[in-house]
Amino acid sequence: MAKVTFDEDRCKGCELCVHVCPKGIVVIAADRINKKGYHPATVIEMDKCIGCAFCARMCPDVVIEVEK
Amino acid sequence: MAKVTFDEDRCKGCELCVHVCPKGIVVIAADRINKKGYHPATVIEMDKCIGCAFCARMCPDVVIEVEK
Amino acid sequence: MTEQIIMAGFGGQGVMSMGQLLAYAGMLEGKNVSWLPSYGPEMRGGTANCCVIISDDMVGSPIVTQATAVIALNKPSLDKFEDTVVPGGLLFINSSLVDRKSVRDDIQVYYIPANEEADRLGNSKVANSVMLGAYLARAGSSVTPESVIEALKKVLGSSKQDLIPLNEKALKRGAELINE
Amino acid sequence: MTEQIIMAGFGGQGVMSMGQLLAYAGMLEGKNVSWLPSYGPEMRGGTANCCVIISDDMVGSPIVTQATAVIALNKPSLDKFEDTVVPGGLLFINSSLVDRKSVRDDIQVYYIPANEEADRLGNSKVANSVMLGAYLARAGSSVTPESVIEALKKVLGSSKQDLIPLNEKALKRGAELINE
Amino acid sequence: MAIVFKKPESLTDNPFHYCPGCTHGIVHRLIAEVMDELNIRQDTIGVAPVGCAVFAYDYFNCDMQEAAHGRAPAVATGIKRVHPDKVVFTYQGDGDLASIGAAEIVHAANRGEKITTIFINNAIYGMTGGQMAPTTLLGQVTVTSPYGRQAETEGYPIRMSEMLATLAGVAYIERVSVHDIKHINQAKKAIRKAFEYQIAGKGFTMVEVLSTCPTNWGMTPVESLEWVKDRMIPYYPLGVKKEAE
Amino acid sequence: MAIVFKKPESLTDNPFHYCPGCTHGIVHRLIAEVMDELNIRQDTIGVAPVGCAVFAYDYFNCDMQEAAHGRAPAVATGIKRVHPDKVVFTYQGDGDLASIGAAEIVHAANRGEKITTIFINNAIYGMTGGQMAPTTLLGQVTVTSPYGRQAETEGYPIRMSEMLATLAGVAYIERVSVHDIKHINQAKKAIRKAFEYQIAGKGFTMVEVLSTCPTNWGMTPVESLEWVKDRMIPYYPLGVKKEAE
Amino acid sequence: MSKVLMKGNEAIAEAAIQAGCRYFFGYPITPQNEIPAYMAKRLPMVGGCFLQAESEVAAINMVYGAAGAGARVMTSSSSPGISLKQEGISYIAGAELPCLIVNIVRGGPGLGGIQPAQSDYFQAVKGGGHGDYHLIVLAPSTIQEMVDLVQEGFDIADQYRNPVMILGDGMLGQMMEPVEFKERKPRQLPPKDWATTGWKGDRPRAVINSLFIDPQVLEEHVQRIYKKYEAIKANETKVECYNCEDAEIIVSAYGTTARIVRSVIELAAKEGIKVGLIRPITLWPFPADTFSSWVERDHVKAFLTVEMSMGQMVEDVTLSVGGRKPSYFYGRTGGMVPNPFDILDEIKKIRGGNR
Amino acid sequence: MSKVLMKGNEAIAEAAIQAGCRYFFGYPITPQNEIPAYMAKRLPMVGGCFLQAESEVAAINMVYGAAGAGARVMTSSSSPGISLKQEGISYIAGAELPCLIVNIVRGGPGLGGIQPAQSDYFQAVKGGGHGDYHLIVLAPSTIQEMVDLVQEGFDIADQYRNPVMILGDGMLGQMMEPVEFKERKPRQLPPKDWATTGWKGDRPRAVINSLFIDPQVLEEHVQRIYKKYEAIKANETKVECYNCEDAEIIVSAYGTTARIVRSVIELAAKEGIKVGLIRPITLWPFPADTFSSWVERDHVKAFLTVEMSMGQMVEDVTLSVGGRKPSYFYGRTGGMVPNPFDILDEIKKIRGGNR
Ligand SMILES: Cc1ncc(C[n+]2csc(CCOP(=O)(O)OP(=O)(O)O)c2C)c(N)n1
Ligand SMILES: Cc1ncc(C[n+]2csc(CCOP(=O)(O)OP(=O)(O)O)c2C)c(N)n1
Ligand code: SF4
Ligand code: SF4
Ligand code: SF4
Ligand code: SF4
Ligand code: SF4
Ligand code: SF4
Ligand SMILES: [Mg+2]
Ligand SMILES: [Mg+2]
Repeated sequence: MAKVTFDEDRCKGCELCVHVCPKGIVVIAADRINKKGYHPATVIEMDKCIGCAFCARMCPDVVIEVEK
Repeated sequence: MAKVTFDEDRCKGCELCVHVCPKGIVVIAADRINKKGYHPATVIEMDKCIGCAFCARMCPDVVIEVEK
Repeated sequence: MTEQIIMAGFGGQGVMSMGQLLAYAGMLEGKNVSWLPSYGPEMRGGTANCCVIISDDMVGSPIVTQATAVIALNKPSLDKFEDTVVPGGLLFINSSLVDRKSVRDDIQVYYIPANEEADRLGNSKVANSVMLGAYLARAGSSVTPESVIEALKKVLGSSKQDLIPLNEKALKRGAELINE
Repeated sequence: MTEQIIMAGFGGQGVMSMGQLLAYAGMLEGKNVSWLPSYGPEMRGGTANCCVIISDDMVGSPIVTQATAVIALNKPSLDKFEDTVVPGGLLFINSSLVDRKSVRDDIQVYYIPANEEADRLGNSKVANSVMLGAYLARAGSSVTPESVIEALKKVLGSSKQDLIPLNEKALKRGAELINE
Repeated sequence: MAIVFKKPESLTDNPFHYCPGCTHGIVHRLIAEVMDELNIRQDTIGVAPVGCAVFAYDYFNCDMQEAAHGRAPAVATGIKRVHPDKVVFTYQGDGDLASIGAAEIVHAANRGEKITTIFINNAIYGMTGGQMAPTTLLGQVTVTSPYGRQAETEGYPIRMSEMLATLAGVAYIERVSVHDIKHINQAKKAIRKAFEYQIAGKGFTMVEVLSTCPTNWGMTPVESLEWVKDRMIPYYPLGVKKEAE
Repeated sequence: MAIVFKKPESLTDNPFHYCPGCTHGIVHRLIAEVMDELNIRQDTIGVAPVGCAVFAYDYFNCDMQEAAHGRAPAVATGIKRVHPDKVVFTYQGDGDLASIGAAEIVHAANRGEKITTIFINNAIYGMTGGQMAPTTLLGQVTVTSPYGRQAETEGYPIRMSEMLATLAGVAYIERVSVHDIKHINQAKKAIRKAFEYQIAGKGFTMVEVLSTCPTNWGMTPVESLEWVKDRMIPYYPLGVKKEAE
Repeated sequence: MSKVLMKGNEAIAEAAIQAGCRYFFGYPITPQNEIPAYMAKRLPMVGGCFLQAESEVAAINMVYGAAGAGARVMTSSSSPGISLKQEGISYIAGAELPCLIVNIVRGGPGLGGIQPAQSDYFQAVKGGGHGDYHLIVLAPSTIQEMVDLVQEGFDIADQYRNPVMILGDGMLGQMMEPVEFKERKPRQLPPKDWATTGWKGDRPRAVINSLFIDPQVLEEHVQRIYKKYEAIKANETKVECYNCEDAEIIVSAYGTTARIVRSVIELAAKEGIKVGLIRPITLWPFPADTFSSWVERDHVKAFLTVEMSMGQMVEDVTLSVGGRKPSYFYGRTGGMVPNPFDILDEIKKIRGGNR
Repeated sequence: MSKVLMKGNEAIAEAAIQAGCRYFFGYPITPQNEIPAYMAKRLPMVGGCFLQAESEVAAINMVYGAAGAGARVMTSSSSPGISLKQEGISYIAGAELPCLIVNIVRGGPGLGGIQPAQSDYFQAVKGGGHGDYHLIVLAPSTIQEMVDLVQEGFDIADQYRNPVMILGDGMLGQMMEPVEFKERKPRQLPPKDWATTGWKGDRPRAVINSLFIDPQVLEEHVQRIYKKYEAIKANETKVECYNCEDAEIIVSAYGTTARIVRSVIELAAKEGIKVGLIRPITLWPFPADTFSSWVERDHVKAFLTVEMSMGQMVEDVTLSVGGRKPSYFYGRTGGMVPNPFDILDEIKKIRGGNR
């Protein structure tokens, strides 16, 4: 079991985390805009997360924290 | 037969020509001082000169002309 | 007569080119004009705004501190520039993106759902033209929509001339919304 | 009282250190002093000269344009500085290297065969000290040969203190020549 | 559950001002992670460049100096000579390091100045809006090479790491990339090694990082990663260029 | 009898101001001989440095520009871009080229600027009275390395030719010496080749000449030649460092 | 030709090309990046050469080389970059080479900011480099004038063999206004027979140099240049006086600030205050005589200099006013632009004797 | 301590060391080479660090780094080298770093010559770099004063966090005079808690910086610095008045030239002409008030500024005199040193109304 947390207001919607997640569970939240005006990234189906932290390591804005 | 001519007033008495002459015939004229205040180089026993122009090629001040 | 306009929005909403177009059109009508971008730090992103002056006289300061009109394409722009409209001046609000009303009661305020109108016209990029059309339609602008189209023809590269009819429609739609 | 001295010669004749020594000695005697080299282009060789001022008052300009004394160790120096001696001033000529007489008749001129005397003392390098000795011996210098020796002791590194007796002799010899 | 990844202590809380997807941010984080791991934050003095990373002084949670454009190695030299026991690093772009600051980096390297330079090669001037850098690839279109960079008139993209590796004072130089996780991990190792070599007093150390500039390359962030892999790495081969024993 | 050696036409009649035995003069003559032989005097524009050779504009019998210290390659670039059909050369000392002018020479070389640089490496600052140059040997005593140059604090003597040879724009770099007749002849060949390569438009060309400074080395001119042979050449190996086909 | 709407920076570049400038050496810096960008696009089309130098130092020395080789050449930068060019500028002045240097000033000191400023006045006018020399400094206040002065600037540079600087600011560089590229009457210029073009023996050998090791020779050289400066003062001083007749307060301002002062004059007129403007167009030579001619007029009560700096040109104004009337200063700095109403307040304070 | 005979350049170096300076970064240039030479010898002996930088640009940025790191640090150069340092100097001023910069001026512009000159006054005093800032500029006229001002200079720099410049010339650098290194009472100086020394959390994180991207913040920063300048003006202005009581003509000169004017005063006295000297010791802040205090005296008929330049400080003198008395200039340049007799002639001309 693993969990990722997004500090959403830091996110710039660059999609690098989306690109790099081996499980394909990171998506851009088309439904909301953060303080900076970006659609933030988020995880769907958190239970599929393996806690590899690829998303976090790839994120240029240190948005993501990973627990396992 | 060969001949070397010194433009004496350009000479700075550095002795590089003396050092390099294979015949050992270039010497510093201890008896005179040129316009610049140096004892100039000169050739003794010009007949021994082989016109190799080593002296001229070594001279940093383009003092020497060589004929052969 | 001097029009002093501030246009503001997010980067990418086309406020800069809208301003340039207006200035260009003003020039084509023989007016003195100036366009001044607010250039930020040497990085991208954020908000953008420009000042346009259209005048019969020589343009002094190109900075607009007391605007005869403000065109706000998003909420931060409204917040920032609402106060600069002179009493009796005009305020154009893109109601598609701005959810509040103006607090001023000494000016004329127009709410234009520019994004929705642009989407309806088939291209969300022309929201700026809808706003511009509205501005031009309000009483007394010395610039006509025809000059704007003329300016657009000159500004757009030959490859992009096909965008003109769309923009023409957008300008017209903006004007209609004002007069509705 | 102010002594304004120019010392000049070829590079290598020790005019610079002669001047420094004199200034140092003046300082030891509690005078105001200055030493100014003429520094040429950033290359070696050529002529060298320095100005020394020894005064009871504060030293103004360190440049000597009207010399109370000129010490010329070679001919170019004589040619260059002969004119700068004030009327009634002193001119010391190293007659070993200068083959002409002074053309001035309003000053006191001393001819000192400094190189020959130095050679006689066993070291051609002390020609400058011979000249300095002559200068000091002329009436009225505020600096004594003893102060010069004192200065020399301070200036020379401890390894070179053995040079002092020789310089002492040279100074004395210079003085003798003046008084001969 | 334990935390397996979080923001390093050596970064402040200030959000980065970089464009979306710009890998400057990744490199910042890697440096901070290394500072955390080596426990040197309190002994580290960083030097920010002029370039997109100019505000680095707001991000690294240690004492910082902001240098004039290109002069970070000289500034770092001044700091290091005063505090030889401190860890001093510079963070510089390719315009900063390879163009205007070429003399300073060559001489810091040649002196074997005991500093670490993190060199961000993104083949462009990011901050000023996309002008040609000395590292811009041949044919690459930029604001000041609108017809694509031509070798004939503008010369070849410069390989700084290879050039500096010829200098005797250099203890360690490696070129890395951050276009995928594997390379990010490798980049971090290189940065760590550079700091370790500095601390060991071995000499000048530098890590060249191939980095993206989606904004001025006119690509999406993801496309930019591809471009690093497909276009930059072939010209700028990764790996250790010099390593002192 | 025929004249087998005389002053080349490409030198003016002005006597050199160099110190006795300084080999700057030999290199001047070699350049002038090459200009004569290639018959390019009327097409040549030279750039003098700041250094002992600052007055080179008085000696070379062609159009000349005197550059700011270290900037000769930039000045030459300006000239060459205006007159691409002319032959442009710079003459620079090691302080000028390797220290203050490091960025300019790196970038002229990297751009493949079609100029020829004659680089006089005498391991010292001659003109200013004998300060340490980047090329000063380890242990060498100078005015600003009074205890001998130390690698630890001042770095290693820099091998510019080797460093620049890594750059793609370089067509030809050779290091030569003028400490004896054989090497003088070789030096001339190298200078000639450099000019020829420039004329052929191949790219940047440079000849590094190991040269003497008897005055600041504190040696006689003849001793200085020995020092070049015994001390400099072992550290600065002669030969071609790069040659484009 | 008809009018076009252009950014100031682009207008500078186009004007230079139309003036025959074919060489540009520069290094990127905000807020003047449109100049090199434009040049990079356009110069190759007209057979010219754009080169991005490795630094500002290299750029100014490339300019030296190209100018010495006889070309019409320019460079542009902004404040920190211009500081780096000071040695090169002094060399160019010393070697008497013509060229155009553009400074689109931003706030300083140090890295400062990127908003418009006028705090490089001293550097431009008094000599930021070493030694006795002057740049001819032109300060346009509209894009049209920018174009005209760029073209004029090249001619002045060539006529007197002296570097010319265009001192603008970020606002002038970034704003757009209509401009017309008029047919120009070029000046009758002396031939560049001193340039290094290859020596065929048909003229003296060309030597571009600023070294004169004999101080007497150097002094003569400098004095000769200063004689030239007298001619420049006599022939090239440019100034605009606006609304000065009857003005009670004369405001002095240049460039962007002068535009703002024009707005102030209107505001003041509405309140019945008569304000005039002396706008130096050449900052060096400074139009001191113009000030002298107004200073004795009874209706003029005081002078106020307005700058985007902590007070630089005000020294030249005060020198010109020569103590005959009071001389005041109002400025904003760091990229802040003076507000017309604040300037008006200053004027009122002066009138009210509160300053 | 007793007196020693020392070259000006060496005295500067020794004075710096005695003032606790332990870091020197510089690049060779005539006529100041004795300074780095001395430092290279002595600094290692006292646990300091001498480093010959690769260039003046690198040197000034090393100074920035070392000063930011909390050290007492200096650099020295001569005119062209100081021009290269202008960007760095502006950064140092902007980041408010204390350091000592020595300029042993030579003739310019360009490569110029190597003889003494005072033609870098504008550069030093008005700001050769970009932006609003000032150096504190000290102008010694004897070797003793050089020593005293070097030591004072370091203290002033530290007290106000501002770069200090010693403006000398080739003659002061090369000449020898007796000097005494006195026991000094060091000032009470604020702690350097802003320096980058490694952040242990016991103080705010140290950030050395001159970038303030928000123009409002930059303006506040500059205004705060200018407030500091007011304190410097009030506390640190130094000037010497000599023979001014009853003087008919007051000559103003600094440094070497002031010494020459002292000789002139004696010559003049012999001819019954009363000449005074105002010698600014701080060129910035300029002792304007001192001029004001003499200008209204009836016995003072005119002011004459003498410089080794084409006329630079004279502008500040004229500004201070404020039109209340005539202000004249006499100068030599390019390395030529004014002759006392020529200056006396100028004075006579002024008295005779021939100027
Ligand atoms: C002396 C000077 N010249 C130019 C500039 C303008 N400038 C700011 S950043 C920069 C280049 C940035 O490119 P790079 O170093 O590659 O960093 P990046 O933004 O790509 O990370 C330039 C030229 C400046 N600030 N100072
Ligand atoms: C900007 C600048 N810095 C420093 C100097 C002083 N300077 C003149 S020549 C020189 C170095 C000369 O050394 P090098 O280039 O090796 O030539 P060399 O005299 O040995 O032939 C220096 C530092 C200067 N003229 N200009
Ligand atoms: S930790 Fe791994 S699996 Fe989980 S969201 Fe991130 S990248 Fe996907
Ligand atoms: S990588 Fe980071 S910034 Fe980019 S979308 Fe994902 S969380 Fe947001
Ligand atoms: S080599 Fe030349 S200068 Fe030297 S002694 Fe011989 S002739 Fe004279
Ligand atoms: S030509 Fe040869 S042999 Fe004759 S003097 Fe010269 S070196 Fe000697
Ligand atoms: S401009 Fe380029 S390098 Fe700079 S922050 Fe944006 S993407 Fe990154
Ligand atoms: S100082 Fe050295 S390099 Fe210069 S001329 Fe003399 S010997 Fe040659
Ligand atoms: Mg970059
Ligand atoms: Mg050398």
